[in-house]
Amino acid sequence: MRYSGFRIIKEALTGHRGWGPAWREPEPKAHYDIIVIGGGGHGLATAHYLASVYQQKSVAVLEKGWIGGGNVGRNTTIIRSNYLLDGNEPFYEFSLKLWEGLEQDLNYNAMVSQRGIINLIHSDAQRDAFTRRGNAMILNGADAELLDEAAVRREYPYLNFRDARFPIKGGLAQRRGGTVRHDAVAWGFARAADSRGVDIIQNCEVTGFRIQDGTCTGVETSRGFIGATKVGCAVAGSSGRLMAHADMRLPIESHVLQAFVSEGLKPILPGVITFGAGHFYVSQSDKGGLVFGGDIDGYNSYAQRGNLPVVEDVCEGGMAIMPMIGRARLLRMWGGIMDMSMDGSPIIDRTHIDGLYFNGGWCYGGFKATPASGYTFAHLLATDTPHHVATAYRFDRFRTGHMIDEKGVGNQPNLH
Amino acid sequence: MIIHHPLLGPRDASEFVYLGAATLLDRPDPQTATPDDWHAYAYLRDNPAGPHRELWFHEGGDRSWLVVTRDTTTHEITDVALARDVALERRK
Amino acid sequence: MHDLTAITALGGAEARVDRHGGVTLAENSDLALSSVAARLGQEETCAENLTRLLGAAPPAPGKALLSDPLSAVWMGPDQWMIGADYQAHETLAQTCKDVLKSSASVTEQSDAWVCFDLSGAGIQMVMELLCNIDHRRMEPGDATRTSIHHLGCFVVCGEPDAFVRILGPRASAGSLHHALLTAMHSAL
Amino acid sequence: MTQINRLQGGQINRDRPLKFMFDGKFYQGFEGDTLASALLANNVRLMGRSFKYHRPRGPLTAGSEEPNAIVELRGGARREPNTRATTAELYDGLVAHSQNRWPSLAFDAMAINDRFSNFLTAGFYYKTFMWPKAFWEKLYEPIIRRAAGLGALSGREDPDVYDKGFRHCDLLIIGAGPAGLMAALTAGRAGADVILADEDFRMGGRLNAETFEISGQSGADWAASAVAELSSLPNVRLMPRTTIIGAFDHGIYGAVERISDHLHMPDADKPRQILWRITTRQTILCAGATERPIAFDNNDRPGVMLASALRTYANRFAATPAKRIAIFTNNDDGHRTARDLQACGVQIAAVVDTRPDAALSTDYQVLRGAQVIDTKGRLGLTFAEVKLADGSERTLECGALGVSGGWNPNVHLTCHQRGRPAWQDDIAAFVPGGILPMGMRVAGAATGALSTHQALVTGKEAARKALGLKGRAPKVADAEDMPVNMTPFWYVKGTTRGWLDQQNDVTVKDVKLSHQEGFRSVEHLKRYTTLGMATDQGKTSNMGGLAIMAELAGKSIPETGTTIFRPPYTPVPIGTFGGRMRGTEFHPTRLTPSHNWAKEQGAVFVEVGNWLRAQWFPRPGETHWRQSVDREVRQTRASVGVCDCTTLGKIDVQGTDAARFLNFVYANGMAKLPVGKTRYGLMLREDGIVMDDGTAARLEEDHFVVTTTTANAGKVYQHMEFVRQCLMPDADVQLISTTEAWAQYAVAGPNSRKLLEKIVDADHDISNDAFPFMACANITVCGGLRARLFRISFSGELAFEIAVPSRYGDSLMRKLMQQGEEFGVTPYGTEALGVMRIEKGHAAGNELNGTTTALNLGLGRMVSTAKDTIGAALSRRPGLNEADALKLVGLKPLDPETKITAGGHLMRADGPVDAAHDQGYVTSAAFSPAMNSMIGLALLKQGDERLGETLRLVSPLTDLTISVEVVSAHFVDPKGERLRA
Repeated sequence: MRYSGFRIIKEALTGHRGWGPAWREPEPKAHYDIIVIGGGGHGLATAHYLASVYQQKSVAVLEKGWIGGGNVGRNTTIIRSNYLLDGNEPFYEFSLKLWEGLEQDLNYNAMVSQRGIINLIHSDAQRDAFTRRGNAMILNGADAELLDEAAVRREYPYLNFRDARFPIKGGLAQRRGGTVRHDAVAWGFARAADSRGVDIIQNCEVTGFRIQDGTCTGVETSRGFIGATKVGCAVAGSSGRLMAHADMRLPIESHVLQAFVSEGLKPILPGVITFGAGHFYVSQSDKGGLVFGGDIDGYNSYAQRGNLPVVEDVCEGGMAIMPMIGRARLLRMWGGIMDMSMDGSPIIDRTHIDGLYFNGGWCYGGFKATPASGYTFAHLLATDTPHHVATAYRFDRFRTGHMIDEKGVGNQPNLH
Repeated sequence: MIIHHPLLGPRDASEFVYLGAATLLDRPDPQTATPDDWHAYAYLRDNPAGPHRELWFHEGGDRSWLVVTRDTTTHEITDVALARDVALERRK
Repeated sequence: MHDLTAITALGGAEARVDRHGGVTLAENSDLALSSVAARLGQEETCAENLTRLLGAAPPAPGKALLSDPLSAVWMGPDQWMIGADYQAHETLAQTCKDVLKSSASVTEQSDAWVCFDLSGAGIQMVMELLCNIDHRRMEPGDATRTSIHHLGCFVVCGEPDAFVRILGPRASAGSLHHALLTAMHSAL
Repeated sequence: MTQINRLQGGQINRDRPLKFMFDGKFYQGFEGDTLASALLANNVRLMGRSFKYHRPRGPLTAGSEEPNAIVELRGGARREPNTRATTAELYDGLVAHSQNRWPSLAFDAMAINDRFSNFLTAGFYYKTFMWPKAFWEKLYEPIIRRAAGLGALSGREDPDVYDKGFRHCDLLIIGAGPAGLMAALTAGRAGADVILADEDFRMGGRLNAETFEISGQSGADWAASAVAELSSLPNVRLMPRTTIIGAFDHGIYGAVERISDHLHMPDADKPRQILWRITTRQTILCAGATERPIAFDNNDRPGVMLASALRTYANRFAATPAKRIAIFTNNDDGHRTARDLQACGVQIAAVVDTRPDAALSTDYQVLRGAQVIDTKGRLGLTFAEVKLADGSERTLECGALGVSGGWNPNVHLTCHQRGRPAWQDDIAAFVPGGILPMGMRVAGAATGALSTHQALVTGKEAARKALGLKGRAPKVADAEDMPVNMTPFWYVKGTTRGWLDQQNDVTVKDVKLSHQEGFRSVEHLKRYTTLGMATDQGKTSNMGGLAIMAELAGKSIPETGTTIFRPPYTPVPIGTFGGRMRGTEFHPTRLTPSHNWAKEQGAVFVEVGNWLRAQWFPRPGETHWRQSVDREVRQTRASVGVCDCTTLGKIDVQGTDAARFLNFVYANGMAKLPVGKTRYGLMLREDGIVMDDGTAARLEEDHFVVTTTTANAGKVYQHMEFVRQCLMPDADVQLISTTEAWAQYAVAGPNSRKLLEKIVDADHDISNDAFPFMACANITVCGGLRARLFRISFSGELAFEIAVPSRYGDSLMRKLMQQGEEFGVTPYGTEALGVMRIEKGHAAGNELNGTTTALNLGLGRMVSTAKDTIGAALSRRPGLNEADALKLVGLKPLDPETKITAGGHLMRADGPVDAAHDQGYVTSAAFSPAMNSMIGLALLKQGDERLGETLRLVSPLTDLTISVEVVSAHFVDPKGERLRA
């Protein structure tokens, strides 16, 4: 069923009886050409592009709980492509372009809102680094703009220009960056994939892989064995747990990232602001809540909850850079499990087991990558060759020394 | 969180800095190590959902490195030892 | 005698004193400090030598030895901070070396720290706004290193709710002083 | 206006009348009132508008679970949006405004949404606003955003301050109702170290709101005497106005104490609120229970309230929303409200009881087996439509309707560590279950035991268990022990616009649609309909939605599940979490020993990490920073300059294995460094990337002093401790930082030796022969002061670094300036320092960016292959040693006037300009007085083989394209003759 304004009016006048389920609740079949494990943003996007772009007819998504219940439903909704390194920037710019056409592609309003993002600059060295990055963005076909202090002040007069410990000296802006209604991304991809025949199977937990002489032939699940020609894993924070079933150790640690939302407020923040001398970034949702976050707690965790020191650290950053939010109340805090990789960049690659493919290591940058991650993973699953914007995301880059380390902090995941 | 320091008793975790898995104590022997050994040491992790032996540095305290055994699903801490003692133990 | 003049950690010629609500915050610029770390395998000799130097056994973990002329605070495993009156012991480190010889590594620390003495009833209410230690349970001679407004400090209890000594990083003396004074005005 | 709805009695202080203003109108209340109770007493029921449909709303509750009566409190920079009128303590001069309405609360133009509610169902916005594409940002979204949101921020800096604090106790008791008070008395009398916290400004919980007695005393009086006894115990700390917001790991609780919210403004130097981090061994949760409403058409009109709230307003605040009130209940508790109100002189229109077998009353009419099916009244309730057991309908005239759907235990904190609550059938509610947070017990109504007697008993028992008290327990005072007689009743069949989440306007119809469209898990329901996402966090709405979803799915409520409870229990100002760490106090400031002196010179300072360093020293007549910096560079290279480099990290390394240790930590050899010599040291991370560089000076056989860059001091010290304790546990090495112990100054320039000879005591020969390049020594200066001297050079000139105890640093700087006058000595700041190191081709922060290898920096040969060092093995990976690896080079613009931009990218002179053809990037750039031209350092593919090549430097970001020549990075004195002079 197509969604549209006219449809809403029609339904409104007929008691909304016509709305059907956004997706079916099918029973798992005995065998699929491709099984995607993980009903989060990346898994559902992968299924959508497998069905729509790569014409795959036999695809299933297996989700241990409810779709969209993982990080796609617990993030700070920011999209951007302001990356520095060759291995990353083309991929994220591809993703941003997919965002720009996503709603029409999905016939689902995910509220993609290009309200702009500004990374604040507080030192000359930071300006040099952001200049290099901004140039890399432009040279890769993205947009970037260097702002001086006055320009930042014009757009955000209530930032702390008065007595900041680390004065604002400018910012690197990406106008095409912005925010998206995160839950709607999962639902939109799910509905679109389902409409093309993808089986989305919820409450179906993968408990093992069936591997016969080096080839993966299917998965054991809480709902029985399901055969597959190819199996793609896109389970973010659960990557370590899942791949252990295939006796794989990954260059990944799972960490908790907390995020926060304030009570609903009348519009005051037009875009996304990132503090350059502390852990704080913030935007305002269409409902009016200030959505903000900072840094991971810093220790391995699967608990989906964090602790006070980081809450305080993030709010200290907020008060330091934007002291007008002091009387806004923090309404909810939650934690997501981040698959922090060893160089801060993701992996989209085949494994050493035939028929088994992996997508993970998104750290806390996974949401903005959702469409491109799905698209390129679908490409890999369908063609067995890496998509040209994702060629660097190999497993063996740590062995060969081709790390993609945006932050330059080395093989310590909690620093990325 | 609260970490029970072997010498100082219960201390708030915010006094500590986290490094990672305690396997970082097992640096390969440069005489015999293969590139695979170095790759595994520096880059591969068990990342278990459950008990995890990990390194914490008491930066805001006595500057001891500790090996903490903590459940990554409940955050419950079941054992804490001075990393130096653990490292010496392994040499035996 | 050299012709350079010293300034205090807060940058004054004289140590600063502030009073509020019955509590006194005094910068103590007359403290000589020296760290002593036992050499590997020399732990016992070092402890013996320190006992001679201090006139008592060196303090256990989490403890301080409040004695004259030399005092001591436990810093880490087999490591202590020795303190004394600066005027009388400007070369405290040398004194320690002479006694400890090859049994320990000695490092002058006098000017690595700023020292603040908080005294008067009510300091517990001040301290609970500053750091995460249970001041109500601190006894004379309890010493712990903790963080005050992101600054790693030693907190030594002289007398419960009457006297506490705080050692903080010298370069941040101003920030630490501001934090202590603000807490005094807030709590009292 | 007079308080026409003010009743007799109550716990308000009639001797303290308070004047306040709501929406520009003055009213009077009393000390002990909340804003809501005072407004009700003044016959004001309309206090707000709902989020989506802008429906008129009055208070539903009398507590922190309030969804409707939220206002903008105070004004100016202190404006507090979304403040619950039901918990806002009244103070003299209080000013509040209604919010989310235009032009006025009584007439809100946006109420038009209500007319179109049929189109604005759950999730409608996901289905439209997609065409044309560009219209979303330009048209639809701005309209939606303007309509959304509730209150408005002032947009001005919060003028109040906030504190953070830390408390410790044996037993934390959360909630000071009958259970909490009993637990506190039991533990307090036993001498335990107890903290009793309650969110209310008056301890006692429901005891203040009920009329029943405890051993002959009124509940309120019993509570007051209990509080009196507790405050007399030195081992008990009472924390009223304190909300426990979250249960965190290992017995740590977040608590927010409202110090000044009940005052016109905070007293001088006093905080508005304090965030306490309470660490406790044991906890007893006595959070009580929250009554839940029943959904029926138009159950959201001002005047429709929870029955228990009506009781609270009447008994505690002596206020009532109306003089004639009806009750709608599915349990006996509803009748208690009727009795209490009647006793206060309020007329009871009728008690509508859904239970056919409900007990009748002689005092008021009971309509058994009946249901309220609709209400009337534009801005406030006037009539309730009742469907009687026989199917006939009847209209009740009433100004308020008390609704009682049963009680939900407040299990929130038991679930903050993701424990799941358990279902209890007899009260049809979730009770604490699963694994509770470490050391937590639950007592009172929070357990599902809803009588006062049970509260006292469980409170006492929980305390005894927590403290392991033995022996016979004292008997608790006698109190009511009424059983809970309730028959679950969630919503009136056939209702569509029966509200569940009143603030977010989620109705029964929305839950049905959610189910119809396949959003059936609790998480989907919540996210699709926004049920429970409002500022009240669904305290009164989640259960209803859950029950309806369960019914639709044909499952039981526990099967359907429960949403996860997350902190904070009630919303917390962001400023409270920020505490004092804002403005200039956000991070501590580190000052160098010469700071005061530099300030006197009018130096311009710059943040370097937490340090403040002199950036340059303007002289009279200099109008541009470049003039100052160029002068400082020229003067230093021509004669002598002094720079405070105390900020460089200094680590004292001692022990018989110190040399072996450093030989392992540094990539280059340190073992054979002779005593009295200094050596440049390159430190790698284990992954083979450069971590830091610095110098190591060997003062004695077993004593080194190493320096680190300013930025990496902490990181390197930590890394060295890791190596010492974890990788070399059997080595005899001791480490300690001496960064701040020594004031260290670089004295650079051809006349630096001459200047120092006037400072260094005569018995120390610092001639070139006696004290050559890279020498170091312990010396004395100025007549006997212990000092350290290093002959090292960052500037490329003949240079020394001299260190004295920090307290003498200020004095030494003044001395150097005074003694240097004859040479025209100049102080120089970080800019000149940077210029000279770029002229010299020294890598610094911009080059050591965490991705560069020794090879990249032209230091490949320093990585010893003869020994095992940190990072050596992994630095040999092919990816880090490719033929076209980046190499550090110098750049000169063909036209010396043009500017070089750090961060610019390098392209072939003739090739295309895009990422695919990127040749490298400019790391640092400066104007070089020595070259009289802009110069730069760059990392360039195969750079070492491309000297003399002309490249294009492009910086589209700053709109710059110039031609540059690749040159050696050593612009000045490439042979290094000066520094050896």
